[in-house]
Order: sequence, then C-alpha cells, then structure tokens
Amino acid sequence: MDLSLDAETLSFQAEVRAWLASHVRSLSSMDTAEGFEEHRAWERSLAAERLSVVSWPAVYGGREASLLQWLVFEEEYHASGAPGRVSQNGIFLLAPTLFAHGTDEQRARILPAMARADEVWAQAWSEPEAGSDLASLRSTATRCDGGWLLRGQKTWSSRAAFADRAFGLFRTGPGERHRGLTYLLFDLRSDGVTVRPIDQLDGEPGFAEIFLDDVFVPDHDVVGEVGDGWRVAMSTAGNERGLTLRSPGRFTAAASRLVELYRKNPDPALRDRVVDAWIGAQAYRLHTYGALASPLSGPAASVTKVFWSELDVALHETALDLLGEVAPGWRDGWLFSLSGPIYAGTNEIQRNVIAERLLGLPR
Amino acid sequence: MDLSLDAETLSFQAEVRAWLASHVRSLSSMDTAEGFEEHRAWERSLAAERLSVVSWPAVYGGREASLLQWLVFEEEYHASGAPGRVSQNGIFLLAPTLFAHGTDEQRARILPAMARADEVWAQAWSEPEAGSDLASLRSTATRCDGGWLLRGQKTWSSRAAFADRAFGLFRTGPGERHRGLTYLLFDLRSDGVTVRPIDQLDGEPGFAEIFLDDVFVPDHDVVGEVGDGWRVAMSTAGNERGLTLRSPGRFTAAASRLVELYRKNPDPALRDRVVDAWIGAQAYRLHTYGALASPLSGPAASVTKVFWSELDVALHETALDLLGEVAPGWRDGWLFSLSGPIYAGTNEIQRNVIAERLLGLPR
Amino acid sequence: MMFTLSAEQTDFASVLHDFLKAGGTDLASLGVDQVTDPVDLVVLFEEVGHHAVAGPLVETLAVVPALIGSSGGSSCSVAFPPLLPHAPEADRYLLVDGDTLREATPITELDSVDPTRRLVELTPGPVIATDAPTGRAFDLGVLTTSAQLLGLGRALLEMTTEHAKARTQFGTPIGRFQAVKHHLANVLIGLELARPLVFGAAVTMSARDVSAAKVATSDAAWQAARVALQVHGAIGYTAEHGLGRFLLQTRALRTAWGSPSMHRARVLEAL
Amino acid sequence: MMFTLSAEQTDFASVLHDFLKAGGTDLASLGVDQVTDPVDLVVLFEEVGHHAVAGPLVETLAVVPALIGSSGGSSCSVAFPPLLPHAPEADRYLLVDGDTLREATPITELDSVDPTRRLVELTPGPVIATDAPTGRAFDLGVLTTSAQLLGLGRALLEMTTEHAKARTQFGTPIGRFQAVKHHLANVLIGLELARPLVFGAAVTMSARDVSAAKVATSDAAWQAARVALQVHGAIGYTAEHGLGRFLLQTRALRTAWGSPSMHRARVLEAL
Repeated sequence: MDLSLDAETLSFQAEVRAWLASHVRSLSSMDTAEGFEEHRAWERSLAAERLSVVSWPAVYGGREASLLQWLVFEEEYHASGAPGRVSQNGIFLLAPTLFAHGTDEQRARILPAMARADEVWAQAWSEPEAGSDLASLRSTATRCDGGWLLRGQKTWSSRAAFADRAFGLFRTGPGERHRGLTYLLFDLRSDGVTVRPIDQLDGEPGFAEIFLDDVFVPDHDVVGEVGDGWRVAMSTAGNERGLTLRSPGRFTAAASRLVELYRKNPDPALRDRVVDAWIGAQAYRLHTYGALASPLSGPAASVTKVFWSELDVALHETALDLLGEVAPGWRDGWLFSLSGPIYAGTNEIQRNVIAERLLGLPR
Repeated sequence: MDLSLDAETLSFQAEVRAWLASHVRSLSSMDTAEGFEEHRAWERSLAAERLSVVSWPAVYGGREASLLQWLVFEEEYHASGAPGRVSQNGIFLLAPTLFAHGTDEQRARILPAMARADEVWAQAWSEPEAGSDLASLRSTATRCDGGWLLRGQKTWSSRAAFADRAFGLFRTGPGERHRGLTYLLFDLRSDGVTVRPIDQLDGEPGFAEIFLDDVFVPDHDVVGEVGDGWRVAMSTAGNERGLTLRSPGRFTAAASRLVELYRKNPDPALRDRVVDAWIGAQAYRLHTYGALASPLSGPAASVTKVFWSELDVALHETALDLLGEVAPGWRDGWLFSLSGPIYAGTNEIQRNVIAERLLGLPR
Repeated sequence: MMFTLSAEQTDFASVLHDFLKAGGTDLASLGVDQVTDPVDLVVLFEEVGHHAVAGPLVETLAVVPALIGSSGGSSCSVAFPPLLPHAPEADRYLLVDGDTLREATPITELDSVDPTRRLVELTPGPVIATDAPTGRAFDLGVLTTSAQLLGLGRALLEMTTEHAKARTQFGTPIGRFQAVKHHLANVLIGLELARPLVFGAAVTMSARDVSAAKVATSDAAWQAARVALQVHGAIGYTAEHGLGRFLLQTRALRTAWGSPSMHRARVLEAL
Repeated sequence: MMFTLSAEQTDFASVLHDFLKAGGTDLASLGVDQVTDPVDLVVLFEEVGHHAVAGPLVETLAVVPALIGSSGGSSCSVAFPPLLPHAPEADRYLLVDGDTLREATPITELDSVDPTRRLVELTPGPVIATDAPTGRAFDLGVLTTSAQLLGLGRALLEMTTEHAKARTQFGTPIGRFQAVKHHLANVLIGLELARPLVFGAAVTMSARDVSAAKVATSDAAWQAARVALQVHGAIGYTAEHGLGRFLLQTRALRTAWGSPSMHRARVLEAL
C-alpha cells in the first residue's frame, strides 16, 4: 500500500492549485438569472485551461487525466473555495451515459459544448407521482416523422430554470414500470416547453417543473436503443450516487472549515462532532482512493451515498449548533445538505439496496 | 398543575426512607442458589413491614397505597440502593392479571404467598420458535381428569432456575395464532418438569429452559376462561411494557449515580450524554406523574418501553465510556440494560405498534 | 399532586388552536396579554408553535411583561448580552445587563437562519431600572421557547403522518414502510417525553428544569423537522410547501434563548 | 498511489482465516511473530478480531517487539501509565514511563468488562532501556487494536446476517423486515468506511491517523455488536451462543488503548 502521489500527479496538482489561487472569485447564486450567467462564464474560464472536464479525452475538451488526478483536482477545487459547478448535471450525469451508450456523432456534437458550458444541461428525471419510485414514470414520447413528440410533466429538475437542454426518460412503448422507457434529450427552449421555477427553502429557484406539450425531439437525440432507457439511465444513477457527483474533496474542504470554525468558537461539548466530521471526510477520501483500482458501481455506490449525505448533514448541523441563529457563510450549505439524504434515491431506498444486494437479505 | 406531595404521602415517604436506610444491605446475585434465598429473605423482611406490595389491598399483604405513593416508594427504594426484587415477575406480571381475570379463590390462595415470597414466580412466555411472535406458541395443554396436562418447551424464563411456580400460555383448542390459547399456572417442581438453566452473558443463569412432559395442572390453576388466554395475557404484557416493571425511580437513581461518576471522572466531551441521561430519567418520571390520572395501557406503554429501555442502555454505555475497561459497579447493570430493547417485545415491534395504533399508519 | 392540565387550560388551548387554524392573527383579541402564569404561558406558546406564528411573541408576551409589567400593546424585543447578543425585530427594544434594564436601539440586521425571524444587534439607551427581575424573565423566555418548539414538533409530526398516509410510492402508501413507521414513532416518543419536562419546568420555574425542557424540546422538535423533510422528500424542500416555514423556525428556536449546549451546562451546574 | 492490498497480503489473510476457522491456536506456526510491517500487522489483527482470538496478542506481537525487538516466544504485556494504567494478563510484563522501559510485576487483578480479558495492575521493576521507541510502540498498539475491532465488527455483521436469513418470525425470515435491513445496512456502512482509515493509518503511522482509525473502528464495531444483539434477541444474550464472546471483546477493546474521547482529542490536536 502506498498513498504517495507520482511526479506527474504532483505537477498537475501544483498547476491546478496555482491557477485556482489566482482565479477563484465569489459569484452570485447560480439559482438567479444573473448568477447563472456568471457561473457559465466561470465554466468557460475553466474550459479555456482544459480544467472543466479534466478526465475526458482531449478531443472533447479534457486532459485524459487519471481518476486519481481527477480526485486531486476536486480536492484542490473545493479547498480553494471555487464556485459550484453549474454544468455538473451534464458533466456528472449525462456525459457518463453518452460515453457508455451514446453514438460518436452524439459525443462529438454534445460533449465539447458541454465542456465549454455553451450548453448547460438540466436533469428531468422525477415526475409528481414518481419520486423514489422512478419506474412509475408517465410522461410519453410518441413516434412522429423524424423523431418523437414529448408529452407530460417533469419536476424537481435541478438547474432547469436557466439551463439550455435537459435529459430524461419517457414511455415510448407498451410494458409497465421498467419496460418501454426511452432515454431522450430535449431543448428547454423548444416549442411546447413550459418551465415553472420552484422556489426552494432558501427562496431561490434551484429546481423547476417542466411541462411538455408535443415537444419535438429529433431521432439523433435518442440515447441508446428505443425502449432500453431504464438500463441506459441506471448507469447514470450509479454515477449520481457514486463518487462523481460528490467527490471527497467537497467534504474534506468543508470539514477543514468546520475545524477552523470550532477553533474560533470552541465548545468542548461539540468537540466530538467536529472531530467526527473530519474523520468522516477523511474516511470517504481514503475509501475513494481504495476504489480507484475498481470503481464503485451499483450497490457499493449506495454505501457511499448514504455515508456522504449523512456526513454532510452532520457537518453542517454542527456548524449551526456552534454558531446559533446567526450563521453567515453556512446557511446555504446547510440547506443544501438537507437535500442529500433525499435526492438520487432516498437513503431509505439505498439501505434496502445495501441489505438486499450486498448482504443478500430477502426482498 | 401541582407537583407537591400531600401530607399522607410525605409521611409514607419518610417512613419508607427511614426503614430502608436502616435495613438495606448488599446481597449475592439472585441468579445463584444462595443469592436467590438471600433475596427471598429480603422480600420477607419487606413483607413484614407491608412494604413488598404497597399498592395491594391489605387483605393480600399490601397497604392500599395510591399510585403516587407507589411511585414514591419506588423512588425511595432505588435511591437507597436496595436489592433487586426476586418476586418481581409475580408481583408485576402475574398479580395484575389475577386482579383483572382471576377468581377470589385464586387471589386468596396465590397473592399472600407471593407477597411474602413463600412462592416466587417465573414467567414462561417464550418458546424457541416464538420470541417476538408470541402468537406462534406450540406448547399444549390437553384435557384430563380434573385438569390439564402440559407438553412442550418454554425458554427465556427469567428466574425459572430457582423459582417455585410459573405462568404461561398453552394451546388448548383448535384455532391458529391468537386463538385457542389458555393462561395456566404450574408448579416448577411437578413431575414431568425439567428446568435447564441458561447462562447469560454475565455467566449467571438469569433464565432457563423449561421442558414439560405431561405436567398436571388442576382446573383451579386456569386463569380466565379456557381459550381466552391471549386476551388475559395481553393485560400482563401491557404491564410489562408500562410503568410497573420499570418504575422511574430505577432510572432517576441510576442517573444520579452517573452524575456522581462524571464528577469523579469529568470528560467534557461526554458531558452532554451524562446530562441527557439525567434529563431522560426526569422526563420519564414526570411523564409517569402525568399518567397517574389515566394510567398507560397498550400502545401508550409502547412509547415508554422504547424510551426507558434506550435511556437505560445510553446511561450505562456512558458510564462504561467514562470508566473504560475496568468498570466496577457498572458491569452488571450495563449487561442487564442491553436486554431492555429486546424483552417484553422488541423495540422494533413496539415502534410498529406506536406507528400503527397511535399514529394510524397502515399495517 | 395533579400533573395534568385543568379543563380551563385545555379549553384555552382549543380556542387558540381554532383561532389560529382559521387564520386569526390578532392574538390580543383572545386576551393573551393577560396571561402571566407560567403553565398558562406554556399552553399559549405550544399553540403559537403549533401554527408556526412568527414574530417576537416570546419577548412581547412573556419576557418584557416580566421585566416591566406590561409590553403596552406594541411588539417588544430584548437582548441579554453576552448570552443573547441580538434580538428579534420589534417596535421597541430593551437590553439587559445584570439586573440593569435599558432601552435600546437596533443598529445592524444580522443574517438569520430563519428569514422570517429577523435579528438585530442593539446599542444601549437610557436606564429604565436597576433591579429588574432579569433572571426570571430570562427563564420565562427559555420556557416559552421550549413550549413553542413542542408545538412546532407536534405540527411537523401531524403533517408528516398525514403525508405518509396519502402519498403512494411502489403501489402503496409510504406509511406502510417500516422505515417510515419507525422514523415517525421516534418523533412521537421524543415529543411525548419532552412535553412533561416543559410543564414540570412551568411548575417549578427552576433554572435546572427550564433548561432541561429547552434541551429536550430542541432535540425532539428538530428530530421532528428532519424526519418531516425526509418523509416528504423533494416537495418538503420547496418554499411553496408549508413544511419549510416550520422547519426553519424550529432550527432557529433550537439555538435561540441559549444553545442546547449552554442549557446542558446549566442543568449540570444545578445537579 | 496503490491503496489496495497486495496478492501476498490477501493470501496471508486467507491463510489466517482458514487456520483460525479450523480451530488452530498456535499462530506462531504461521510465522506471525515475523510480521513487523504495519500494513501486514493490520491484515493479521483483522483476522485475530474476525475470530475473536483472546489473549495479549496486540502486546506480544506488535507492541513489545517494537519496544525490545522481539517478545522472545512468551506472551508479553505492557502498561503506559497514566494513559493505560493496567495491562492484560501475560507471562511477562513491561512498564513504559516516558522513554524509559522497565520490567514489571503484576500486583492486583482488576474487574474487566470482558472476563476473558483479565487485567492486572503493575508495579515497576528494573530499567531495561532509557530511550525506547515508546511513541511508535503505543501507536502500533492503537493501530492493531483498531484492526482487531474491524475484524470483530465484520464477524458480528456476518453472523447477524446469517441469523436474519435463517430465523423466521411472523411467518417470514426476519431479514425481510425493513428495520432489520436498515440496522444491518448501517453496520455495513460503518465498517466499510472505517476500514480505509485503518489501512491509511498503517501507511502513514501518524498519531492523527492512528487515532482516527481507533475512533471509527470503536464506533463501527460497537454499533455492529449492538445490532447483532438486537437482531439475535434473547439467544444472543446467552453465554452459550458465540455472539457474547464477540460482543464483550468489542466492548473492552472500544476503550482499550485509549478511549474514543482521548483519541478524538489527539486527532484535533494534530489538525
């Protein structure tokens, strides 16, 4: 066993650290129209250095960085206090699906624009009656000349208020639940699309409802086979739960901030919670290093999803308990942390998955 | 609202406190043959002062004390460090059943002997295949001349290793699960009874298996109607979960000991757990005072059962975390606390009861 | 010994509940400014919490009257630095320094965890009194905040239980899943055992008991809020759903009038 | 960067597991007294815990060899007062005082939480060395105890999972109940995330990382023990069932080689 970084990774780390140190600045909330464009511009500045998608092939705007280098990038990124990634749903949820199931044409058309944030993607998974139970989707795509017509309603679409395009599952054929679904991409500015922003607890429209009324999707925006959407989407779901969406660097950076906060507001009765947040972030970091040899997928990703989401809540709760009613700099992160045990499959569902698929308990 | 004690109760409290102060002494473990008889003698000394069953009618050996006075007695009893009650299964589980469902003859024959510990009772509820699922009992009672013949096996019978008599449910008729059960009393020294003590984690035989091979029970030892045993037993189960078996005085006394322990071994990181144990015991005490007007039963008793059993574990765990590997005076109580969330219906079952019967969630 | 509410107190709770449920806002019309007995104040503030009524009611109806006899009809607020350095927004401000009571003026608005509970820093003005009963006033603030938390927790449990019965996923009401049942059972247990501590504290008004009530209600109500959000899922995370108002108020009151940690220290000191 | 076990290390774990599972006791026959690399020691002690092997193995195989080069074939024990004032029973005793190492003799047996782990107080004897590497020896004790806790937790999870599949109540395996599933999932999560901390600490051997590993494994293994007892029910509470041995050893090791609280303090100090 060896935890040291090779020379190439050390040099990459130094480059990233230096670039971030001289470029990071504070932006308005990405859940406002103005802040969204500020974040798009930030993504473009990252892309100009080939830092927006470091692990992708060079042809799409990346550096073909190793997974280890990607982790190092994330640690540096979060430690620097750099802005949230407005392109994250595209980069972390859609792109892996395109790498696995897309065509060369789709990759060439979609990925470079995503890397430069020329197109920002929203997810369109949930529907009002299908939250944890994603297989009960009802929105449809009906065959038409040269493509498909979407009808129905999606909800809890993160970023949809200001994004350009979206991806989701639609019923295209007979069959119940997991059968007869197709993975489709659509333009949020197409005719027939109505986006209604939903204000979150923090008062900002972090997600939206999308109403679809005969929205045209050309054939080249079907991902994978028609009717095979469930299988195609599940690779994305694994990524959402697994390491890509919540890289350890986010938590090690937050834990360090918490330790600093504790030093300024020491309360011995809260010491253990502070230390446990740091230990938890470190555990997740090392666990991810251990997974580099054989990346997590499926039920193993459920283990980390429960862990990081509850770590995140505990960490932010501790900060608020240290600070009391006036918690500048922590409130937004705290509110966001509360959504962690819910989205990407509630932690209750994840625990079922762990018990049934990793421990073999009966369904 | 008023938390003050009336003059009569204050005088009773003073009498109990004074008597205990001059009589309490340390006994051997009641889970040894010798200690069992020491505890029987202690019960007799209590009975001589009419202090073994203060709330019972005078004719059976009690003082007709109010529920409030009983609570005060328990607080004094536990605060004094007096011995555990070897008669508790009879007093707290069987006696309420006899008051509710027994005949005058049964009460006159059984209760005074119980109050004086001339007869110490064991419970014989569980069977190897029926733990939480008590309705799946298999042991039978078959009609014979003048009574019944018991066959089968009981297990986890507390006190059975050294006790005189036992009570339990047996199948007497057709019907599945809750139907066709009868509540019967039997002599642990009858022909056909084999008692095999089971060593607990602490190395002492706190419970036993009872093998029954055509054990005769006369008709006068049927409690309630033949075939009505489930309903008869459930009143006892409520008592087991409710306040009678675990009076608040036990926890307020233990919490005070924990606070003393903390003052000798102060560790600021454990402060909150110490204070929470004290607050929890106080909450349970006040909750019980509030229930005096309308005693708890059924699902409301499930609320307190979960609460006191988890309080007890947390309290003893905190003591062990303060003391480390060498925990004189706390180890036995700690081991016993671990059984609390299991016996008298696991806390998982109790939470189902709370959700379904108090909150009305679907079964 | 009679540790249950009187018929009058139960009726008062019902009247308050019906009034607030029907959208009533002018609590003074119910004579709440005449309430001074601590047990009655607990009854009042449990319903205030039960309906997540916003505003400096603890200060106006419980604390300031204990300091100066009456709040005189306008909304009042008060700070007890260094423990409570800031105060919720109101028409009139007081500042406590030991046993000395002063008028005060707001200077800066602070970034509150609950946007409906605006907080200000105060600068001291003229002295009103030098021997004010500040200890009892502080404890009344803690006590009524505990009662409010109890009511908030109860409301959160009620709305979440209803949601769990109505919302179906995987073809069944989610309230049938054992995980949801156990979450809600835990909330009920926490609130049920916190409640007698609040009334017990109202009877004794000792620092120990008032602080114990605050600790228990802070934990029980916040557990109720966490479970409420988790069981509601994304819908509970929207500003449109009522849950958010209860959740944010609970989070703010958990550390208002002294953090759980401070109150645990106070309990230990008194043991 | 290669944060996985080598094939040799995986093989070593298998050999140990098969040997102990078959009832083997003479660990020396497998050459365990030659193991000095911290990662290899973790592999060894995870299996020691996995089979709840009793005796002063941490002291004999990891700590004393780090202090004096070899334990010379007999079982050894060591105390580090005031932090570790007593020592598990063995043939030979050492006592650490700063960098000074002494022989020692047992005087009193103490009342241990785990009866199979007999503890004694020591009285100092002749000085053996005045510049012993006591810091590293202590950290090796903490590290290998963490590894043992990880193995104990894994065994408890395994036996409880098997029990949940086999035991039926209410006409169904209890492992089908969501409450049981979630208990066991939580155990798995705790152990899975504690594990890399132990190996990470073996790589760096820093006080911070060793203490973090001890904190995480103490909590994860004890959670495994609590869930194991709760899911087994009364059967797990008997001396006859194997569970008790694992549970008591876990409870003892949780506070052995420094309590979780002490190790959290050490982590914070190093941050």
